[in-house]
Amino acid sequence: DDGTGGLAPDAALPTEVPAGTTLAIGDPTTQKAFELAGDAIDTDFDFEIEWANVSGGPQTVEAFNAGVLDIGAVAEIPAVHAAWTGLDVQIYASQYREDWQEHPVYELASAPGVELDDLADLRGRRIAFSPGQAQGALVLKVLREAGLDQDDVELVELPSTGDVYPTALAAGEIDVAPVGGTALLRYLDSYGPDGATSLRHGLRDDPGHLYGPTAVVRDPAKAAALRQYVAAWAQARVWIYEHPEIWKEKYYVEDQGLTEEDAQYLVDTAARPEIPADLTEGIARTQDTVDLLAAELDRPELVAADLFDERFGPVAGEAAEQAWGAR
Amino acid sequence: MAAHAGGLSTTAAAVVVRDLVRSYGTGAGVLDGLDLEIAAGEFVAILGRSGSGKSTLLRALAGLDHDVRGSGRVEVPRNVSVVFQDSRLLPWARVLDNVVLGHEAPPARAREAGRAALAEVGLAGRERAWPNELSGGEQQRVSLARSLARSPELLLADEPFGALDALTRLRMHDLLRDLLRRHHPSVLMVTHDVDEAIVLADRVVVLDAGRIALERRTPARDGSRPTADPGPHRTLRAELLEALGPDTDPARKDTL
Amino acid sequence: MAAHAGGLSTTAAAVVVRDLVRSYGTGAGVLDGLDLEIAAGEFVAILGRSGSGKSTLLRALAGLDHDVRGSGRVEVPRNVSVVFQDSRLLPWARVLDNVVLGHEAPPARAREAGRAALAEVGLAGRERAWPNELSGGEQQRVSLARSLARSPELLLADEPFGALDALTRLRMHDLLRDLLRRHHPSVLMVTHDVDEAIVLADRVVVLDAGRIALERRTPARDGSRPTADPGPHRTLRAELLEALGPDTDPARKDTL
Amino acid sequence: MGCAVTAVVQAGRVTAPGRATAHQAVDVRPRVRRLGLRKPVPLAAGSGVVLLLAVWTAGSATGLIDPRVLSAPWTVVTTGVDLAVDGRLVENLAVSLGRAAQGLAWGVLAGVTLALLSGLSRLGEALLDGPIQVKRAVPNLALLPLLILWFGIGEEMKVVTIALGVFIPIYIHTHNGLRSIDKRYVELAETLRLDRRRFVTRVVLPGALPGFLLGLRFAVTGSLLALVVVEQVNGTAGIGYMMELARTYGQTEVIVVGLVVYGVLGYTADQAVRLLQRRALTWRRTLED
Amino acid sequence: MGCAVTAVVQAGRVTAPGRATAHQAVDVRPRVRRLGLRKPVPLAAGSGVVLLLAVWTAGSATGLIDPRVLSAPWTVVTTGVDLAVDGRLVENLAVSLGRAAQGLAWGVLAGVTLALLSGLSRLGEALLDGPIQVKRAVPNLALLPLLILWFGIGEEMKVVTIALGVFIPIYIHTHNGLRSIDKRYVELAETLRLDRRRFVTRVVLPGALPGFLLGLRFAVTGSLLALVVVEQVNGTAGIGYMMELARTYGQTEVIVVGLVVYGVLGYTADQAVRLLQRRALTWRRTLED
Ligand SMILES: Nc1ncnc2c1ncn2[C@@H]1O[C@H](COP(=O)(O)OP(=O)(O)OP(=O)(O)O)[C@@H](O)[C@H]1O
Ligand SMILES: Nc1ncnc2c1ncn2[C@@H]1O[C@H](COP(=O)(O)OP(=O)(O)OP(=O)(O)O)[C@@H](O)[C@H]1O
Ligand SMILES: [Mg+2]
Ligand SMILES: [Mg+2]
Repeated sequence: DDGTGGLAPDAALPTEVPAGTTLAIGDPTTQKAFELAGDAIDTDFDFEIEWANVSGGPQTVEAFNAGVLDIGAVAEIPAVHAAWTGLDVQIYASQYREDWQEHPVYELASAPGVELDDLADLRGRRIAFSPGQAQGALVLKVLREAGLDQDDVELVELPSTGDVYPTALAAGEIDVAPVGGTALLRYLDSYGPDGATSLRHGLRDDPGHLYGPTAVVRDPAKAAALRQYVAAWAQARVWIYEHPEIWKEKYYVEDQGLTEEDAQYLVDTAARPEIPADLTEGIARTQDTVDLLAAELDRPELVAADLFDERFGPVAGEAAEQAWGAR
Repeated sequence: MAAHAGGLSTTAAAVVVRDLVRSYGTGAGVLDGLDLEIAAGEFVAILGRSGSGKSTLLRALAGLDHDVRGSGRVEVPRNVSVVFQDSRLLPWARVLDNVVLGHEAPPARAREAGRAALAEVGLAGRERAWPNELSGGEQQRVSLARSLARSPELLLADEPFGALDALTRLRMHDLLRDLLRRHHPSVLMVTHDVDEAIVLADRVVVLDAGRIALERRTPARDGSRPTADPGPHRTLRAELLEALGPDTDPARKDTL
Repeated sequence: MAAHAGGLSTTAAAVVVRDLVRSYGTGAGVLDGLDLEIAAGEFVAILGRSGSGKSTLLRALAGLDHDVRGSGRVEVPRNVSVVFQDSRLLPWARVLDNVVLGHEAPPARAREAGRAALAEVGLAGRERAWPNELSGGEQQRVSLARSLARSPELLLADEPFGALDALTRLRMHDLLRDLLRRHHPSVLMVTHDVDEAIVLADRVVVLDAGRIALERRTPARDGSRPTADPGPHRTLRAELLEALGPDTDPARKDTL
Repeated sequence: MGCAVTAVVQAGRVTAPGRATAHQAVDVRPRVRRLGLRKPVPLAAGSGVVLLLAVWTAGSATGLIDPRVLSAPWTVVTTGVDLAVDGRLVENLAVSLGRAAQGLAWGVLAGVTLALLSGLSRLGEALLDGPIQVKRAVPNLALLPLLILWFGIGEEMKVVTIALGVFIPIYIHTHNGLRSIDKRYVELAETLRLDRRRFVTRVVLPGALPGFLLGLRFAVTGSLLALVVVEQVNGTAGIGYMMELARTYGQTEVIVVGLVVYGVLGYTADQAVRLLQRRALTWRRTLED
Repeated sequence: MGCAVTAVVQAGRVTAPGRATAHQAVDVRPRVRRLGLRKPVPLAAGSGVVLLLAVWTAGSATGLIDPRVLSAPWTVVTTGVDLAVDGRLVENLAVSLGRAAQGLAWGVLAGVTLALLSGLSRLGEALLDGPIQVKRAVPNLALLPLLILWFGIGEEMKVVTIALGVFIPIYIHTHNGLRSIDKRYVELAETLRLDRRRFVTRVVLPGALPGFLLGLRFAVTGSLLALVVVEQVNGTAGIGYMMELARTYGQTEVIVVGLVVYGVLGYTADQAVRLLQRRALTWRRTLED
């Protein structure tokens, strides 16, 4: 379907980057890692990067549509939603968490006084639900895992922006909500004494993708540049994991303005990244998510494999391998 | 204060003004030690050049100059009614509503009185007009009707007939006399018409340089004031005009 | 239209009004077939009862009644200046800015002329005052100064001296005569003062029932109008007052 | 009737073309430069909106407007019809309008009351005006957690949030309107010895009415716009919820249907308030008349 | 000097207590019921805000206000000081204020220009007013994608978005203000044969100034509030970005610092415009004077 007359989807990735090629990239953490790592990451690119501080589903999609962004870094759901929107996108590289069971992104936080020992306790509960976001998909997965139906619980539609979930929990307006990161830390700190707890759901919520409009990878020049970037991106993942102190100080504290404790928590709970060269497993899991969402949210079926450009898998995988080895 | 206080409390005057000083901004005083007394039921007319401070005096009596610098002692009855120099109708209220605004009587009675007052000033049938659908003179008559419909102890009128033609003016004089007969208010009226002042008032004062420059009783008269002997009238008229503008050509005064 | 059109084009009149009809809302016509001509340089005074339609006529001549129903033919010179019944100063512009507003001369010259006009009306030194810091008569004088500072072909003045005392009024008469001498405009002036009309105008008309009810030349006179023989003046005065209000007591007219 | 008369403009004399209806009905008026406005041409008021629709249609038809960014009008119409037919649009609209109306009513009440309290006494001003200005300056989004805490996530919170948004323009405009009432009328009221109640009902409220009505224009659209925010929280129906849902699923055409509904609603409401404005302010003679 | 005179109120006679400064300076005025406002007490204006702060402090100190919901003032102060010391607050503020000022400038320019075009001609009104009302009725959030499409995600888009929010109140208020100008002044301008330019500069603009200034009060706070939205998109600095970041990390106290900054900024800006209002409108005599 490449009416652009550009690079075929199955052609080998070009390695020559013509002069004057640029990539507009919305991937703030990688940007920061490049900056901090110095020579430790090979950032001697043959193209120019225009950084944008854009991340997350809706924002990247809007930027893609506007033609001002080539690549964005997001979680599992946005690429799927983009496809449903009619925007042709490709996932170039994925990262997972090697120790995902110990390091989930979200946990199921409960309101003070709500007993939550296992997933079965969810029955009859009011659960925060944000349909278009990763948290929403997670809730659906959790329900399936618990053998529950949407009718067995009360899904309360709430945007997960800011501290709305912790607030709604604290106010007793909902019983359970997926909360992660420092928000979880603070919530448990604050309301733990009142009986607030959290439950690990034991499901995978760890995917992170680099994705962009299909038109980008059809352009041979950009495809070649992308190839270089994906490699560096993989190295950056490893570098961040291996330099928690620098990352904590320079990124979390200095750049993001976190307190020492919050930053320490994030570093402590950071998972060891897994950057597969072979995306087959990831594709299968994505298909599973797509099927679930399509059924629960009444969306059309989608072939997950169509969303992935598997040619980049080895590039990322090898780069990560080298980075681990360089230790 | 001791100088005046004793005298004040014993006088029967309805209005007592002592040593009144008023000035706007940094300029010289507009009123500069003005003294005036008005007996209960007395009708005083003020003459004075444009800008001499007539409205300023009326505003002081009406208690409307809270924020104007000055000193002096002002005592007035509780129940004061003001006819402003501009007719000052609420633009958003219809004519009748303007007339009955703040009327003490119960609504129905007040409207009855208002309707009657409007008819008296020749505006029957215009009750539901908006003020800015009226001619200048009609607006002034509405404002007059508003005052006529009440029974003040003191009426302060600032050129109440300025925008009226000679004959409508005569009719308004009659209405005013009627009010006087019924309620015996004290009246302080600003006018630019020397004849009007002489015909209507018991006493005419001329305001100049911030004080009362001249003060004259008008010729004694019975109920039918206009038929007064023209002799003393003429003399008084000349005297008042003289006080108003010492520098003007006397030949012209006659033609006025 | 054929009936009048021929005559109109040949007359030397500066102002031609034919068959003028104006009415507000659904009421009877305020003006009802009014005819009036004013020659170039002629001074016409209008008398008329309050609400008789004097301002309505002036507004028609000034072209300000686009939206008022009516018919008739109105021809006026291009260059018309209006003194409104209210003094109509822009409240947000200082006195001098109000006077020079729309003045044709270059700014500096216009301000010079404005300053001079203000001095003439006795308001030198008040150039930077806000309009609502002025007394009623002072506002009217500013509005007068605004007209005096220009050289219109037709001056429409709606009770331009209504808020002035007798003597300031005389001074304003002089200024007006001065303007007439210098620029020879045609003038149509509304006044309520019969004597003023006789003294100033070449011709006095009385407006009644929507038409010109009476029209009289004033006694022939030289430059010093006021020294006219009082004989014809008296007769004319009586006649005009009669036309104004046939129902009023003649005894009273004398005292006015 | 209908025999047109051409203009007679002689040197130094101004007349204007008139229309002779009969012998008597000549109407020749001086031609003056009009600075005020002419009478409005009926229906012309809509021409800008019609033009906007035309541009949208033309852009979509020629492909200049990417349908992924802005759906074509016909897509919106068909989607709108679909939504209307399956009842969702009407149902959502009814729920939303009910909410907006409730919020509007409370907001107007609160705004006018506070404006009177703060506008007519220095004490009221000192105590109320500052906090209200602070509230106005603070982003609504940031208030959401507090509102959830105090009013839950149910209907109450939604109405309160709308009312909180509505009361600001009502307060400010009424306050400003009454503070701008000409001193002369206050003096009149003082000399007429009006009591406070009459002063408020006869002078202050009618005098502040033009300001209030302008505020109402903002309040009405404000109450509708607030739906987008409040209906994200625990929404199950409503136009804001419908749009939010469409956004998460990337249903551009539904979003655009929502936008069109918003445009129509807002425009209609605004025109209604302006009609009210004209009716209530007939006493004014302004540049517009 | 200072020898107070007690009130002399006799039956049927009204006087008021005065202060005798010397023999000459007795000041006894009729005591009338004042309906207008007294002179403002200096500094009293802030008492409501001070009270608000006091309640917050007291509530936090006594534990009535849960610090998990609303951080205590001292927490906010220390956090604020920390942020100020490490320079982030000042830096973010500078970036944001620059953006807001730019958006404000463009928005005011556009608003006034469009208000004049649409306010002074029926054609302008027909073409412009409808679309502007529609724009006003449409949720900003829904416009963001279009704005990103047209203006990218950089600085330009941010300034345009702010300007688009600002121009609405300026337009509406200026339009309403000039349409409310007393017809009598328009007639005056016509008889003085003012040309359009002078009519606009001498009559329309000063006459619409009170309305414009009220609009400016909304515009100024609007420009600040818009930061919260625009700085979420590709922001790297700015107060809105700072708050958004704090929200994602759940740093309640930083959010509250942001809110306080907003409150202070908005309140100050509003007071500044009101000062301007008083200065520019000295010619008015209103209930306030
Ligand atoms: N608010 C004000 N600020 C400054 N000066 C003022 C103010 N009001 C009046 N004045 C000045 O005070 C003087 C007296 O004004 P006042 O209105 O009392 O005159 P007046 O005798 O009523 O005149 P007129 O017959 O023209 O109405 C005038 O010179 C006027 O300019
Ligand atoms: N805008 C209007 N709407 C309705 N009626 C009006 C309007 N303007 C004037 N009138 C009426 O038309 C009549 C004539 O008014 P006009 O102002 O011409 O009178 P006038 O002769 O100037 O009176 P005055 O001497 O009192 O100023 C009056 O009865 C008045 O009520
Ligand atoms: Mg006066
Ligand atoms: Mg008139």
